[in-house]
Order: sequence, then C-alpha cells, then structure tokens
Amino acid sequence: MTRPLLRTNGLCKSFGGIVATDHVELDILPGIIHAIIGPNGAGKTTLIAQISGALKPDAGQIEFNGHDITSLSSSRRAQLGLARSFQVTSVFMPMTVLENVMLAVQGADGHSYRFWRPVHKDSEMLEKSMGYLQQVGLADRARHLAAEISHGEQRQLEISMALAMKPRLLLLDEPMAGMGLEESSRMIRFLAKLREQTTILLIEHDMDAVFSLADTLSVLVHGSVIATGTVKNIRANPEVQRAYLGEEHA
Amino acid sequence: MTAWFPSSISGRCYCVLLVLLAVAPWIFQWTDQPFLLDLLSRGLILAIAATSLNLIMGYGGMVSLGHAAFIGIGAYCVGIPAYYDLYNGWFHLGLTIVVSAVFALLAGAVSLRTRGVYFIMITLAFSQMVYFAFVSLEEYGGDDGLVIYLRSEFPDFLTMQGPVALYYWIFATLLLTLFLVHRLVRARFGRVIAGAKHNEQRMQSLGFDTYRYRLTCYVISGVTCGLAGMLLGNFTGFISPEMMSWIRSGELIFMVVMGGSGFLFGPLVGTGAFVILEQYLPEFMKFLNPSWLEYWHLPFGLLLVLLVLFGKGGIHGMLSKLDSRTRQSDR
Amino acid sequence: MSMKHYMIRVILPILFTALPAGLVAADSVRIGFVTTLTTPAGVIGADMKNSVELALEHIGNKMGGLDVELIIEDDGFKPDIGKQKTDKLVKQDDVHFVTGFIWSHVLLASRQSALDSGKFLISANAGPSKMAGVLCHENFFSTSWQNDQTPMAMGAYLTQQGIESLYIMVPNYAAGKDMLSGTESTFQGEVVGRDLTKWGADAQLDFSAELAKAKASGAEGLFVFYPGKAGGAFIRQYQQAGLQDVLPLYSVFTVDSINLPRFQDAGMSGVLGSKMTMFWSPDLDTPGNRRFVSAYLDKHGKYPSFYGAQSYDAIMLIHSAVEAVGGNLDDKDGIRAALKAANFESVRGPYLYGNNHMPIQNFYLREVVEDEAGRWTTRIVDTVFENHQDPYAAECQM
Amino acid sequence: MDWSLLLTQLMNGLQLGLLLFLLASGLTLIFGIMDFINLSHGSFYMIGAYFCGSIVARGGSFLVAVLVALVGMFIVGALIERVIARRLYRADHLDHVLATFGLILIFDAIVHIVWGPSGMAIPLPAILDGQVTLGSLVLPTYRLVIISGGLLVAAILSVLVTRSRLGMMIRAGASNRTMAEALGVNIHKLFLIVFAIGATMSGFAGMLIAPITEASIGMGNDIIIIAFVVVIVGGIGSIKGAFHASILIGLIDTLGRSYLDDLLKIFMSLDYAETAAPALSAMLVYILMAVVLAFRPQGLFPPAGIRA
Repeated sequence: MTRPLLRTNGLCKSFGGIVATDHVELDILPGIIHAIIGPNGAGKTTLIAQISGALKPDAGQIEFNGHDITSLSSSRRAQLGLARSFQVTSVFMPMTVLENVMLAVQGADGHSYRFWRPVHKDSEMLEKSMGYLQQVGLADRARHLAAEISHGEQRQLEISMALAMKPRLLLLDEPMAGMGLEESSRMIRFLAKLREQTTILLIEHDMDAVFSLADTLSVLVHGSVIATGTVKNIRANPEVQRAYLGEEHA
Repeated sequence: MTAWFPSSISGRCYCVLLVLLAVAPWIFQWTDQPFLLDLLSRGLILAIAATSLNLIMGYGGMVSLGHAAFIGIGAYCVGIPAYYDLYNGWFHLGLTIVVSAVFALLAGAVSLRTRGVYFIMITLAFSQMVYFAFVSLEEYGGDDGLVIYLRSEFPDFLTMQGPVALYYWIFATLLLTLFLVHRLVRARFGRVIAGAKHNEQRMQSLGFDTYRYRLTCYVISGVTCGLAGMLLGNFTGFISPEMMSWIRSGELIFMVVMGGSGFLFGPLVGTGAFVILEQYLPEFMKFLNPSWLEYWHLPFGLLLVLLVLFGKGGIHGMLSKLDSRTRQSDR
Repeated sequence: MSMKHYMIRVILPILFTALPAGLVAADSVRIGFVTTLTTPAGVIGADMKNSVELALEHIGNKMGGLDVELIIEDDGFKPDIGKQKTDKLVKQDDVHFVTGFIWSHVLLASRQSALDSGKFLISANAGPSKMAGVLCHENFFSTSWQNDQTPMAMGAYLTQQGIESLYIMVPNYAAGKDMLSGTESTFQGEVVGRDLTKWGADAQLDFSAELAKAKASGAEGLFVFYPGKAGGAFIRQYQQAGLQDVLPLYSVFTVDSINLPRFQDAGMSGVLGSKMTMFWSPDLDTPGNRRFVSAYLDKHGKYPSFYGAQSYDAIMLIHSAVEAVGGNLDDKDGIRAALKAANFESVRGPYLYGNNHMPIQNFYLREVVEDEAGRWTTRIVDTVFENHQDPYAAECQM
Repeated sequence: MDWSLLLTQLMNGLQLGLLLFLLASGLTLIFGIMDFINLSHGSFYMIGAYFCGSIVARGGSFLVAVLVALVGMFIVGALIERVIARRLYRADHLDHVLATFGLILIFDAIVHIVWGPSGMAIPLPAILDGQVTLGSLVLPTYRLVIISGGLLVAAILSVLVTRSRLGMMIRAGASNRTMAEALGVNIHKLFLIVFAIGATMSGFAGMLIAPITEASIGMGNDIIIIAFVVVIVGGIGSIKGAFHASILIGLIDTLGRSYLDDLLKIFMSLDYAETAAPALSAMLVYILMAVVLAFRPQGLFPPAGIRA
C-alpha cells in the first residue's frame, strides 16, 4: 500500500462553543486529486487553514510525507512543499503579474536574504517565472498590474503562484469561485493536466468540476468526515445523499 | 527602471537636486552664506533618518512612532564616549552600529509581533522608555543634555572637522543610504518586505518567514537612523533626551509623508520642505507683522491638514502628476 | 524690516543667491534674542520680549550713537532649533551679541555656535552649572544666577528659622535636582522625604499623591520648585489639600509675576504669605528697578517677572558696554572689559562679576502680599545672602 | 505602612483613571467605529477647559459654566467632524496622524491668539474648594467631585451603550462597520454623534481638571498619549476595556509614583533608588502597554465580535 502524502490524525478545532473540526482523519495519497465537499459551514476552509498552518488545531496531529508538521509555522510547511491558494483572491494587487510569480519563485528558492542584486535583472528567475505564467496562459499579461486583470485571470495567477512553489501537495480552496462558465471549464482542463505534476487537495462547490476531476472524495459535515471514497462510491452512499446532496439539491 | 538616470521629469529633478547638493558648499562659500550650509547639513541628517524610516514605513508598511529613539541612541553613542574623552571616530561608529542594532533587534522582536496601529503604539512605548531612561541618567546630563566638546576623530582624509568636511560626511552617508535603500527594495529581500506589507499571510504561504525578514529590515533601518543620530551629535555638539521625544518621531513621519512615502527621494524632498518651513515660516510671519512670530504654528498646522486633504502622495506625488511618463517602476 | 531687506535677508538666501552677509549695514548694533514664543512656555518668552522692548525704549533704541537692531528668534523649546537659530543670527545676521535663552539645554546646544564665532553670549536666564565652571568663557556673561544659589538661600533661611524637618518636592530633571541639592547643602534640619516627579513632554501636573505623602510625613515645612505651568497646578492643589495651615510652603521659582495675577483671578489665597528666595523682587528699591517696574506696570498693567528683569538687565548691560567703547564694535577687548565691569543701573542694584562672569549678588527672602492697588505681588522681607557667589566659580579656569 | 495614606493614593489613582476614561472612551469609540486616529482629541480637553474658564471669568457659576461649555463642546466636535474629520475616514492611519497633528498646532495657535499665552486659572465655589474628613482621611472636596462626576458619566455612558438604540448602533459599528451599514444604520449621522460625544467628554475632562491644574496651551497634548495607551490596553472600540484600563493605568501611575522608590530601596542603595524610581515609574505605563501588546495584541477587553 502507498504511504499517504498527508495524514491528519484526530484533528479538532472549535471556536467558542462551535465545533468546526471534529476528529478529522484524512489520508491523502500521492499523485491524485482528492476533493473535499460539504455544505456551507461544514468546516472545509477551517480544515485547509489547519493543514496549511494558518490555524493551530486544538488537538490531533498532521503528518506530511511521514513527518509530524503540527507545530510548524505555515512558512515552514510551505518550504516543505505544501502550497495553497486562497478562497478569497489574494494576489498582490499593486504588483505586476510577473512580480507576483517572481515572489513565489523566490519562495521556492529558499531564503531571500539577498540584499543587493535587483530581481528584475535576475534572468534565470525571470525565465522561470515566465514559464509558470505560460503554463496558465497569462504570459501576455505579465507586465500588467495584478489589479488590472480580470477576476478569472487573478485566480489563474493565484494557481500559477502556488505551482511556482513546486509543491508536493497543492491545497486549492475553491479555485473556481466567482468564475464564469468558460473560465471554469478552462480551469478544469488545466487542473486535470496538473495531476501529473503534483498531488492536489481540492475544495470546490462546483459539483461538475469535482465529479470530473476528483479521484477520491471526502464528505465533511459539521466538522467531521462522514465518508471517503471514489466518486462512484460517494454518489451511491445513502448517508451522503441524506446529509449533503439531499440538502443541497432539495 | 532605475531612478538614477530617468527619463521622467521627477527623476530629472532629483538628479539635479543631488548635483546641487554635491556642490552646495561651494555655492554657499561663494555667496558667503555659511548659515545655509548649517541648515542644509541638519536637513540632510534628518533626511537620512527619514529615509531609514521610509524603508520600514513606506516600503514595509511598518509605521513607527518611535524612530527618533535611534537618533538619540546614535547621538549618545558619540556623547557618552566623548564624556570620557574618547573621541576615536571608528569607536563611535562601531558603537553606534552595535547599540542601534541591538536595540532594534530587541524592540523589533517584540514590536513585530503586532501590526498596524498596534505597531505604531508599541514603537512609541519603546521610544518613551528610552526617553525616560536618558532623562534619569544624571551622570550624562539628564534632561539638560550632554555637551559634545569635540567631533569624532577620523584619519585626515576622512576628517569631520570643519563645516564643509562634516557636510560631505553627511552627504556621503545620505548617498550611501539612498543607494542602499534603492538596491535593497529591488533585491529579493526588498520584494519580500513589499509583499509582507500587502499580505503577510500570503507571503507565509509562499514559504517566507515574514517575521524574520521584517525584523532584519527593522534592524537595518534602526542602524541607518542611528548613523543619522551619530552625525547629528557631531553636528550639534550636543545631545539631550528631548531629541527623541515622540514629537520628534512624529516629525520624521511628516517628513516622509510630506515628500512621498514609499518613494526613494520622498524623504529627502519632504525633509527639505519641513526644514525650510520650520526655519522660514516664522521669518515670514515676522515679516508680515512682527508680533505674529509666535503664531507661526497656525499656518504650519493648516499646511499639514491641507497636505493630507489635497496633496495625495506628498510632493513626489505632485511631481509625478507633472510627469505623464512616470510608471510605477520607481516604487 | 523693509520689503527690500526682506528680499535680501530671507527670500534670496532660500534661492541660494544671496548677497554676502558682510554687506549688511555695519552702522547698527545687532542683538539676537533667542527665547521660546510657541509652546506653553511661550508665556515666559512673551514677558522677556516685553522687557527687552522696554529696555530699548528706555535707551531710545541707541547704543553708543548707533541704532539698535533687535532680532527675536523662537527656539520652540528645542535645543537643536535653538542652535539653528543661533547659527542664523551669528552667520547670516552677523549680530554682535546673542542673548536670551530660557532653557539650559537650548543654551548648551547653542553655546559653541555663538562663542566659536567670537560673538558675545549673554544668558538672560539659563545657567547650566557647567557654563559657570569648566565651560566658562571670556565672552560668556550671565544676568541671572546659578541654580544652586536660590535654594541655598532658602536652606539657610530655614535653618535660621529653626525649622527641623522638611519635605521636598521637585521635578525630575537637572534643574530640579540642582534645587534639591542646593537646599540640602545649607539646610541643617532633617529632610524627611523627597519626591522627584515626572517632567518633560508629559510632565506630571497632578501632585495629589505626593502631597498626601508630604502631609503624612509630619514635616514642619514643604519646599518645592515647580517652574512654569506646573507652579499654578501645584499651588492650587496645595491649597485644595488644605495644607497652608499645617505645612507652610517655601518655594523657589514657583510663584512669580507671571502666575500671581492668575492665582488672584482664581482666588487662590493659599499662596498669600508663602515665602521664597530670589535675587530680585519688583519692590526692590534701586533706581534701575523703579524705572523698569513702573514703566512695565504702566505699559502692560501687570508686574514684570524675574525673567523680564534679567532680560531688561541683559540689554542694559550690552548698552553700558557699547557706550563704554563709544560704539566701536570692533573693540572686542573694550566691550569685554566693560561687560565685566557691569557698570550700569541694574534692576538688582550694583553687582560684580565673578571670574566666571556670573553675578555676585544678594539673595532676598520674599513674601507674597497684596499691593496698594490690590494686586498680588511679592515683597522683600529679609536679605538672606549678601554678595553671594556661585559655588562653581572655583572650577572656572579664568 | 500607612493605611490612610494608601487609601488617599488609591483615591488619587481612581481620580486620574476616571479622567483618563473620559478622554479614552471617546477616543476608543472614534477609533473603533470610524477607524480614525485622532491625535487632536486632547485639544478638545484643552478647549473645554478654556470654555469653562471663560464663562466662570465672566461671572458664571462653575456649574453653569460646565453645562454651557458642554453644549459648546458638542457643537465644536460636530463642526470638526463635518469640516475635517469626515474627509479623513477613508484615508489611511498615516494621514490621520499627520492631519490631526496639524489640527493640534492649529488649535494651540487659536487658543494662543484668543486667550493669550499665559493660561487660565479657574476659581471654584467655596463649597467645592474645601476638604472633607472621613474618619482619619482628609480629602479635598473637589477630588470627590471629580470622582463622582467621572463615575456618573461612566454610568450614563454604559447605560447609553448597552440599553439605548443609539448604543446598539454604536456597538454594531464598533464590532463590524459593514454589518451596521447593512442593518440600515445611518452611518454619517452615527459618526457625527459619536465624534461630538467624544469631543464633549474630552472637554468635560478638561473642565474637571482645569480648576486643579489650570487651563494651559497644549495641556491636552500631555495626556493624549496616555489616553492612547489606555485605548490600546483596553482594546480598541471597547468602552468596558477603556474603563478598566483607565482605572488600571491611573492606579499604576499613582501608586508607582508613591511607592516605587520604597520598593526599590529594598534591593538597591538609597541614591540609586531615588534616581531609578522616577524614571521607572514614568516608564511603567509604557512597559504595561508593551507587555499587553506582546501577549494580547487585541487588548485586555476587545469588543465582542472582534476575534484576534
């Protein structure tokens, strides 16, 4: 059996009296797209935040690639190969598209205690960054301010930044949020290709996207995982239908 | 993309300005205006301090209301050794760098756990502590301050003695500071600082330990400002705790904002405007009516308010408006 | 200043194309006066300015046949600004005398600028002890006193009166500590408690805690030094705490002609009868003082303060020196000798200069009283020291 | 240990704390609701004192003077909000600091022009100028007036904020401005009222203290920094926090001044203690703020709805 790339062990988190994450056990196997679905307020974003290190869990462990990373900061986790995109677009608006990706490349290169050489004269880095932009089809936008490009393009930029981190595991929090139909389907095709490069943990509301992309699905309800399996299994699972699909499609 | 030989109007203005500053002592000697050299010397010292503040505030989003503490620390690093008849300039320089760095490291390590307005207040707290500490150091003059009889002594080719020599020390330090900031903000390090200003969480998810980068930046800024203090101690021949009160830190902020926060030459231009106003606004009021001298704070305050309401981006911002070709490359 | 003058001296220098300063007319005596006109301390500067202007009226704006040009500068209570203004006076206006200076730190910062360029520096108030001792200079003179002298007089008086226990409150800065040590050096009873209160940008103005301690200490007297606005605040709280009957007040530089009219307006009768020591009082019966005080009263409707008296003396001292050399301002040695002789009608009566160019003068005990016109003022009740010299004179190598 | 002395000092600390609260409560609301840093809040403190003093000087009784001056302060506050502050809400904090520092200079200069440089002492009616004896404790009457005045305002404010409709809007605004707007709160009106109330309370503090310390130019600039410390320690936007922090800082400052030297004498020489104590007691509040910020950056009592 393959060793899981990421494993959460009895993860718990609550705010005040509200339990957001309730003993979550999750195994993410390498080389697949693992989607997490669940109704609004099921605790998906809270879960991602704990995996990425933005939030500290109340209890439980997170193992990444066989190491316990529970106490590591989010920057350390990112250095180990855990990249994420944000639900709310968070690219650097006052910078150009290229500068955004360059930052990510810098992040992947290890420390940035280099005080003298201007980055825009670093041809190796420029090339690399342009490469990532080409991959998501934003090369012609490189010199525009991030604030000037369309929302869909900003989402693409966000992902290309995550890719520039050369992640072993990519955490995508609703990458299709706010996208038009055409942009969404372009994104789906793109993500499908990405499967060859990296493992993806995907949170997405768009069920068509999830069903067409995911190799494995976990269903989160009220902070706990009620089922994990292939798309087919999950669709057939009566508990899921009752708890989730029923609600959503009622 | 560099600001050194720019095609833009504002860039050319700054080039001319630097050339003028380089030849200023000759001009003043020729026109027999030694006082203007003094005024300019003090202005440039404050410009170094303001440039150091601009590094953390304009580029890094860390608004410090306690930066004058570093000026005081630098000046006391000249004054206290001088009190014991130690005038070796290298010792003064070394001491200034070490003490400012250590204070910046300690204060920064605590302060940088906070952001925004909390950062403003905690830097204020640290500078107030330093202020009161020096007020109570009776041995070194306490509130009355400390007279520095002689300037720091350097080898002949680097001497600080005489107003022109000191001026070139100050000018050279300013050039170095400007060049340092210019390189720093364009290098990898500076990009991280700029990123952390806009979205710290995002930077962390890109693998940057932003706290450490900011702390490094704070220390660089503190040491630079300490150097300005060392020069001020030599220039004034005197240091008192008053020079590090929170009002002085506030004035440094005004100089940066007045000139254009986050622009290389903003602090220099802003300091110039500030020092000229401070010196000539009272003169002007006196000229209008001799008994109005004591009311010069009124037009000064009005100018500040109007600047904020209508002068977005400071003097640099206004210059840039003249300059249709200015791109945001001079960030 | 005419428009043309303004162009020459202010606008053109800004444009870096000014006329050489040497072209400024040499047929006048130029006096630079540095004081504080803005900030809350501006009230002191205003009194000094009034007195200086009065002095110039009294001498018909002439010294040794030359016109006098007075240039007043505001130091904003900041040492480096004081230095900058002094630099400007010395280098741009090419004044012959720099005077004024309320604050020790401003004077210390400005000292070198004035003296290195060979100008005469005359302090009309500030007197850091260093400048009376190791930093004394042939061209530096004072028309005031050393910080220690006044409290020393007070300590001596208290000892004379047989007071055995004293509580002391002073602000925590250099002058405050000087007042503390001055009193303690001559007071032979026991100091049962002392408080050094916060001073500076956010000075402490609420003394309730200290007053409570002072009262509890059971001392026979309370000695304080609270200059400026702190003085008013202190007196009011002293009165409100009901201490005037149980803990008599002895002060230095706390109650003066600047704040007495305010105390009177506010009905703070607790200050009446309180005692202080000083080198001068408005009722001091000397020809110079009668002329000064009555003219000031006529012109401004209130008594001048000691700051004003010292400023008036500073101008009169300069006047006597310029007269002595017959207006020959290049005769520096002559001017210096004439300054040192102090041959003029000082408001404090005739006095001598010590080797360090600090006045050797009397110190009086004054009491707060109501004058014939119903105004509150101070009256001399006793002479504590005669021809007293400051203790730093020995440190001066001159 | 002298217990009556300690009790007196506690009363003094309480008084200082209440004055701070009058300043800080307005400051914290303006800060929390409008996200506006108003350095010139201390100028209202000064103007209040001068208003009150002028009326007393024209023969008004102290009580009448306070009431009239309060109305005057409300108008001044509303005016400043309309003319200047309103234009600044959207600017960043840096601009706030800059513009309101300019306002301080303007206010100080105006007071200088109108009332002269010499400050103003405010006489008290004889009934308030005496002292009261409580057992072995002798206290100036006016101190009790300040304490009860401060407590009264604190009580009124707490009722206003927790019970009234205006208070509900204020609370909503302090914890979430966008939500308050969505709930149909007239933001412009709310801002105007909050600003004017803040100015009035700051002016009230100035009126209360002026008979003790005199009205003087720049009197507010000395205390405003401490008021900001209170706001930060208490938690921005929190009236309750401002109250607790004010009292805490009032007590720390007063007791520090009174007892720190005795404390230090235990483990250092007399001379050393007498030098170190005043410096350390001046630093105490700043040390407190630094510690609070380092370990609880959102303050001791952040308003409900704000999560760190």
